Amino acid sequence: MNHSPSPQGGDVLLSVRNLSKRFHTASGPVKAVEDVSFDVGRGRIVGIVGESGSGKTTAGRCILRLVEPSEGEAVFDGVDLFKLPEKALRAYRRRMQIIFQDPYSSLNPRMRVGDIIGEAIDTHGLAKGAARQARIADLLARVGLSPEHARRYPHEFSGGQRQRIGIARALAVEPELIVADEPVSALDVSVQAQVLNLIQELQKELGLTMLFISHDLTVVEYLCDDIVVLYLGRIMEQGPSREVYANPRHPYTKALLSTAPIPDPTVRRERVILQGDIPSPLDPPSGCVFRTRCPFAIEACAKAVPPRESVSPSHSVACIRQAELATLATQKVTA
Amino acid sequence: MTRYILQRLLGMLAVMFTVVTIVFIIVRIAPGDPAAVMLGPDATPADIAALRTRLGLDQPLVVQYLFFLGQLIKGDLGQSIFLDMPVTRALAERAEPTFFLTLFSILIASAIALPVGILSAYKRGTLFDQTVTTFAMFAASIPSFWLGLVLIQVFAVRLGWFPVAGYGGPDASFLTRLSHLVLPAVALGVVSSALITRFTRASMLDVLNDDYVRTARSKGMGEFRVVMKHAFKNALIPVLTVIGLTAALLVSGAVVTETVFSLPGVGNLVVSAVLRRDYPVIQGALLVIAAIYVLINFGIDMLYILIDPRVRY
Amino acid sequence: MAAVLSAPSPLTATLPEDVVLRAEDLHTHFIVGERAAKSVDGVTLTVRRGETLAVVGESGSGKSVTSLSIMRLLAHPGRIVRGKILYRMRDGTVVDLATLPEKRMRAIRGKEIAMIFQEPMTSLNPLYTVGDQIMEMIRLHEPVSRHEARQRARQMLELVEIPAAEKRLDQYPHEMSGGMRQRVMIALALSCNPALLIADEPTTALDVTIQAQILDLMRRLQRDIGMSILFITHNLGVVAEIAHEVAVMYAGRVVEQAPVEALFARPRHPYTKGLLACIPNPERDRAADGARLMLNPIPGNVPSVLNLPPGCTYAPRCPLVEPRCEGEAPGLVPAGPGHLSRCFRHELL
Amino acid sequence: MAAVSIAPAPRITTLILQRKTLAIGLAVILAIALFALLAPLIAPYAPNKLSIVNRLKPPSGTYFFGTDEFGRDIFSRTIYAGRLSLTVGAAATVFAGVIGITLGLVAGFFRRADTVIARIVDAMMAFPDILLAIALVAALGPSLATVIVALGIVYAPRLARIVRASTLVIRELPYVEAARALGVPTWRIMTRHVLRNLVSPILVQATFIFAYAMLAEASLSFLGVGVSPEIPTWGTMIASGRQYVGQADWMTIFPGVAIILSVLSLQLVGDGLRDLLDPRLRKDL
Amino acid sequence: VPGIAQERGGVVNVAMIGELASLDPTVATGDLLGTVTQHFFETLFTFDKEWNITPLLAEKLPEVSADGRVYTISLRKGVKFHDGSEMTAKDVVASLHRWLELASRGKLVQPNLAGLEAVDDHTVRLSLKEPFAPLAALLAFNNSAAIILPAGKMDNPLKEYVGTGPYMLKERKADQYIQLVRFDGYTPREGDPNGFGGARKQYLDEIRFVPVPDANTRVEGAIAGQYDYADLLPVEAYDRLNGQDKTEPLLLKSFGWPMFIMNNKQGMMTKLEMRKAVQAALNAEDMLAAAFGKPEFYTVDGALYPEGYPWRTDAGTEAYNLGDPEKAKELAKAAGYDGKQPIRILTSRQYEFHYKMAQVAAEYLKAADLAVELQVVDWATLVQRRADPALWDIFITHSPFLPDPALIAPLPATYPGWWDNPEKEKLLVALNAELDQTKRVALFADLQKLLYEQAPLYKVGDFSALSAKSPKLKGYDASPWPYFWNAYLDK
Ligand SMILES: Nc1ncnc2c1ncn2[C@@H]1O[C@H](COP(=O)(O)OP(=O)(O)OP(=O)(O)O)[C@@H](O)[C@H]1O
Ligand SMILES: Nc1ncnc2c1ncn2[C@@H]1O[C@H](COP(=O)(O)OP(=O)(O)OP(=O)(O)O)[C@@H](O)[C@H]1O
Ligand SMILES: [Mg+2]
Ligand SMILES: [Mg+2]
Ligand code: NI
Repeated sequence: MNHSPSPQGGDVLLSVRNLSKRFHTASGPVKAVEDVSFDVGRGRIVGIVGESGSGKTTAGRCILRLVEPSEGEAVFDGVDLFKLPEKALRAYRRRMQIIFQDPYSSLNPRMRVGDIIGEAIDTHGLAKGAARQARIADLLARVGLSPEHARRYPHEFSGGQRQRIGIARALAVEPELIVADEPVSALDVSVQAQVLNLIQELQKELGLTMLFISHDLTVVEYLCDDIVVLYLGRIMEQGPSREVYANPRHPYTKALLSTAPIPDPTVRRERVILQGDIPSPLDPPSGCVFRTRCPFAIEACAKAVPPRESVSPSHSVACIRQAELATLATQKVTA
Repeated sequence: MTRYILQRLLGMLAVMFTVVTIVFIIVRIAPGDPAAVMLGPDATPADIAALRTRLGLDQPLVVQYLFFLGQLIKGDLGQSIFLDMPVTRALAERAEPTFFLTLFSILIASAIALPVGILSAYKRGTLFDQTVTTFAMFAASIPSFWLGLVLIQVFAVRLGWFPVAGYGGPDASFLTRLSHLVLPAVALGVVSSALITRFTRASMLDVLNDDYVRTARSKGMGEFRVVMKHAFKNALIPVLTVIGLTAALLVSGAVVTETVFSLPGVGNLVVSAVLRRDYPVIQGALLVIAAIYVLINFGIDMLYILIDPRVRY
Repeated sequence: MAAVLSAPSPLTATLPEDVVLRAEDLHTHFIVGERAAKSVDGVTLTVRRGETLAVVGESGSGKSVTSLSIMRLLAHPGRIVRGKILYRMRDGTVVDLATLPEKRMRAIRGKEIAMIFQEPMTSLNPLYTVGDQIMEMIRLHEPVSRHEARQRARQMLELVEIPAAEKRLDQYPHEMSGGMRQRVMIALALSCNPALLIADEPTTALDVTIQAQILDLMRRLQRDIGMSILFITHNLGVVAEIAHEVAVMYAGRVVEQAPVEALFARPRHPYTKGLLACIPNPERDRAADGARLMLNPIPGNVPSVLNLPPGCTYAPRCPLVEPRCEGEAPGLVPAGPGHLSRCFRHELL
Repeated sequence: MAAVSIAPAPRITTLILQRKTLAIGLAVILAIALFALLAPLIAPYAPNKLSIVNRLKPPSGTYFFGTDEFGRDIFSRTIYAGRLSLTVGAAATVFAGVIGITLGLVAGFFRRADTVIARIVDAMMAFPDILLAIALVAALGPSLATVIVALGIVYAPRLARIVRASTLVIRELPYVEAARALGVPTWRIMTRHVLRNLVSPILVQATFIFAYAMLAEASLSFLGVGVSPEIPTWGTMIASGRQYVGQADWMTIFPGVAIILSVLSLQLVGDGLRDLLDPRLRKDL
Repeated sequence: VPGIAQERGGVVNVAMIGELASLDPTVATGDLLGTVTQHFFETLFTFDKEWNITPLLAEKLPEVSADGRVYTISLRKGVKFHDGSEMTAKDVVASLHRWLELASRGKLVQPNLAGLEAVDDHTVRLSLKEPFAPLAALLAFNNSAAIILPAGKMDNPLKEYVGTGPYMLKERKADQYIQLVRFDGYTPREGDPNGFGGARKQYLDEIRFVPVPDANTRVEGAIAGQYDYADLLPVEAYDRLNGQDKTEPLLLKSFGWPMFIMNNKQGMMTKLEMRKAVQAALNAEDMLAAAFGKPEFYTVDGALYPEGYPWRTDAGTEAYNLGDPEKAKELAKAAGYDGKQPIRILTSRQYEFHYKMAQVAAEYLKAADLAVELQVVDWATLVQRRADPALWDIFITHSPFLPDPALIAPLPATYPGWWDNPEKEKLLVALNAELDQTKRVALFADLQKLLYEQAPLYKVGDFSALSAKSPKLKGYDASPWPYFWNAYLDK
């Protein structure tokens, strides 16, 4: 049942299986992530999209063991990260890093840029003295800053530059996997493009593998090789991004894609405007969590959690009506 | 809402329980045998042994603690050594001046602080604001006993408007007794108005920048209504907390003020008890005052229900 | 329109019949000590009757300050230091909002010009029911009874497609989702039938699916009610969807205003062009073999409003820069039919 | 690519001088501290030197602040008293700081410790400060050291509360998460990332605690349950001058003014620091 | 001032120096206690203006047998207790027994007691083993007092306060007031008032004793007219009180003498050299000046009785008022003093002059390299603590000049300080047994000399007391133990 599409080409660096995370809050358990499985091929960028509260960040943090997952496994290079004791985990911390959305709170305002990057180096004892300085300078140069910037404090930088510093910190330990949690969402478009370019360059140069979390479908389409669509903590659809964008099979993915604004006034698309709001994760709907907003929901949707159905070797959908809807959609387009 | 009340109630009980424990510890860290201390130096060893047994002091600490709790649940705070009466009675006798003193000080403080704080926040940066801020800070810097001495000199001795000290004789009418409270209430009220003013100002400043205040203005509403209806009501939530806190703090201010004005209140009793080494009274007063604090806070939490629909939920 | 004929004022002359609002060379500065943050430094824009003018620009370009200047709701050190904000009232008279006495301004807020804000979570007062807040607005401007006001409030909620409107009236903001609150804000803004609605990034804080709902709603309401909208956003996609006309702001100035198709088809300012090029576009950014191509970012950063460069503020980042740009500030000049551009070299584009 | 053209950060001294009240407060409290420190050099008389013939002399060229009932020089005593009052305030603040910061950090970081610590802190806050101090002094026996300890214990919960609240916020911030992702050990996160960012609120709060501790010490001494009356503190001086109000007002006025000045200037400093260090308020400069 | 326009009625507020732990003047001593309780408890005898013993509840002075061993006391008839019952010999015998057992002064007599019985309803006979000259004075004294209680109402501690005095206790609110009201069943003695003796008139309706421990508040309260009488004010207030319209100063010359009692039982002061060191170190004049201000308020005098008293003698006083640190150092060294262990001086601020003297003393002791620790507590606590020899080395108290040396509190070895010296005991016994006044004076001189040699206590000097009273309060005679019968308010 837990078959997941193997990414095209290359080996799998990270394999997430049945990841669940429940937060216990005063008003009851929050199912932030439920039964999420996907693979990340070495050297690929996997995008995770979904609306606010869909569990993107939580999934990313679980994989890095920044919060303890409730269930599941995350096999990184053959080792299940979730089973590692804290000590052993430390060695793996070097191999996986995270970059954040908010360029303001992701850097300690009281530390110099050099120390922020240096802390990564020190923690893993990667270099000392002059070698350390050289390495910091090198990292700064790599993200497009100059070595003198090491002596400055974060508040002396613009948002885009801070994001670069955050990236330099992540790169300092030469990680294999980077979880990027909406790294460009807070940036203006002109700066966003700079950072996206940087990420691409680095990925190519260093052969990085990346989990790229975003709610901006345009960016994900542009940047990611594969895409995972989350809704209320569950995967709705996943597959190679070109395939999914070209041929979305889940009603939710369709709605998402159709409502994402396109900067071209001449394009007038057929929109699927979803009704109502996202239900509370405290009390998610039974069966298919999307059914309350799904224009195609039928009674059966409420009965059971829809199993994942493959539509192509690497493209799967969690919708019991995906097959009939596929024909429905084409009819509409032709009509 | 029930859940909120229950939560607060449980929280209150938990704090009270800890308070009791702390008081228990404080009295135990006093060097020497509490029984000997309680009975005073004239006590015979037999008396001391008897009291030890009565208080359970010969038992292990845990048992003593449970015994102490048991007594408390029965409402027994022990017997005052010096006054030769139950501590509960001693406290009850002193409750009136302290209660009214606190009440008046709070009223005086709020009457000064709320309007001034609101206006000062509204006119932030102006001369008025600076004057108010500086003055509030100045008022908060005056030791209340010093202010008390000055007030006595000016209004009681020189001008003779108010009595110098005490709380009236046996047949003093309620009004006469209250007249004894005017100066101390002013002394306390002025000092605590400083705190409330500053807090009101800060809280108003926060709120005045909030989006809904801008929304209210964008409706075309007059400034007065914007400030009072939309801003102040929101600002009031934290301010209430501070007023509650102040009410409790006033009890401690009362310790000093009551002494200066020779008011026979709980504060005065505590000071005399310390000087008289009357440990049961100290212990009882601590407990009762902490309980009042906790109750006031609980009351304020309950007030929130009236003001803030979010907690009603 | 009789009023216009009977009492022609010098102001009416400057405002064409189809224009509801026109800001002319508006300067709003925040003055702290000796330093002035020139947040709005020469904004000229025009909102036409029944149309939507979208104002786009990056963060800090002065969009919000412009809208707050129009509403005269600037926070403390902010001041309109120069310029006019001409507004045509529903009775046809034209007033300059920049100098209007506060009392008259109050009558305009809510009644003539209403506003909605970016943060639906905080824009409503948490202590009053949404019904109270809408009724308050209605009763401020119209002499109606509580009961009538409540009826009107309910109708407004129905208008913005809130289900179970009657029940919702008695709910508090915290009992509603973000999208729902933004609908309430819209209902509130529209409750006195304003001629102009200013919406400051009303969908930025919302999810795409909710954003789509709200945009759809606003489009429909404009069609049905016929009000004008000043729509502030930084999302060019949203602009393409909702606007009739677009004004692009950069560092406190409008650098280009044009009808939406014209602007996207052929931007006449290098900044606008740069912005459009920044946005990933799968067709453009993929090579034939599917490999990704690099994006085309605008180099550098937005200048600080405390320290604007002389001349054209975009000059330091502009690919078309020539010596003249650094010394002299270009004016907003026609660059096509209904197309204005603040660039000396707009012909080159 | 160059850093944004942000004007060079003004030096801290300039920032201080720009805030008039902060500068004044700092100047006054430093002057008082200096006077206290240099008491042996400045004071014209030994603080405890009796001179019965010169008792209750009004302020004059010989006795700037007059003399007390033992003919001791009020000016000299006020300066010397400053030493003790400031020491008590400072020592109580440090003591409160050590306990409060440790408790706050631990509570903020370890959930299990938090339930206990938060409870204790809440309960401690239920006692009015002076009252708790009185009770503690009564229990520990009155002396300079116990007054310091008592005041430290009284004010520690306030700091603990602030530190805990801020820790809870900071520990969730992305930069702390980044440190955890790097595998930085917890204690280093506590000191480097959390504590370092708490310096300003702690500093501000410490200034206020300093001020309140001085006031509280004065109250305790005035009530006669604090420092031994023969040790000159401003509180004990006012307490002994109390009998001579209306007759030798200088005995209460000068130490009273000294307290007010110190507490006021400390509060000015605290307030000034707060808006100097609070980035929210700093924006508008 | 009898006979002129006294009016009945009115209430006086008397500001007293503190609160009382108990209202039983038999069990405890203390001027404050005597002052308050003498209004409702009476003794068989009392003192007149000239400090002569005069009968109060007794009909007349006792008839003493020639050998001085048998005292026959006849009682007044028709004396009523506050509960309405009539005082009989039975009550008196029971009360005297209680006194002999519980009162510190009574305990002096107890061992000497041979018999005590009611002769008839109104006569009591007390017989001694040995003659005891001060007996009548002891019976007349108002604290550690031989008060007469109803036979059935003399629990220990007292449950009810039923006496025979002109006023009776109505209500007591700790730290607020002690309210006394006129006892209508009181029949005063015949004739005119004479000091504590003679007729006790009851003009006032009520007397309220208000505890005002803060001396300054007493002064301010007097000035503001809140108190009709304010007791024991700091002498510095004299000038302020003068010329006020609501109050006037009242100076009582040679009121009494402050003393430093040394702990002769436990601790470092048990060493004679150490006591002498303290004696040598202290400068009485400075202490008096600091405590009482102007010279008219004090006398630097080492004699136990001031000029004018028959007991006056200068014997031994060369050791007084030395203020000689060098000598003190030597003596301390001889005592083996280590220079570190502090001399614990127990004092109270209730009597501000005690505290001031303590401060001056501390400076002088420090000048002699003696470490000092001041323990400042309230008076009630001091009274409690001084009973425990482990707690202190010196405590400060004072005493009025008493009519008979036998009444001097610190002389008996039972008094805290515990001066237990065989020679002193011998002198005391002789003094008490001797009936001839000249011989008694000579014996007392020896006693005073011994006191200076042994230094069990240090007499600081003589002082005058300042009180304040409302000008409206008339018929009041200044006294170390202020009393308000006979007083009335001028309306
Ligand atoms: N520490 C936490 N405690 C309780 N609930 C949490 C916690 N963190 C996240 N959640 C809840 O888990 C759900 C998923 O949150 P998550 O932050 O992963 O969403 P997201 O997809 O990253 O959303 P966004 O786009 O807003 O960042 C949300 O409902 C959120 O409220
Ligand atoms: N109260 C204020 N005091 C000082 N400067 C201000 C104030 N409000 C705004 N500014 C400055 O004015 C400039 C324009 O701000 P504005 O809020 O209009 O930008 P915006 O275009 O709305 O940006 P965003 O997209 O982030 O909302 C900014 O540089 C900002 O720092
Ligand atoms: Mg997230
Ligand atoms: Mg904005
Ligand atoms: Ni479905």
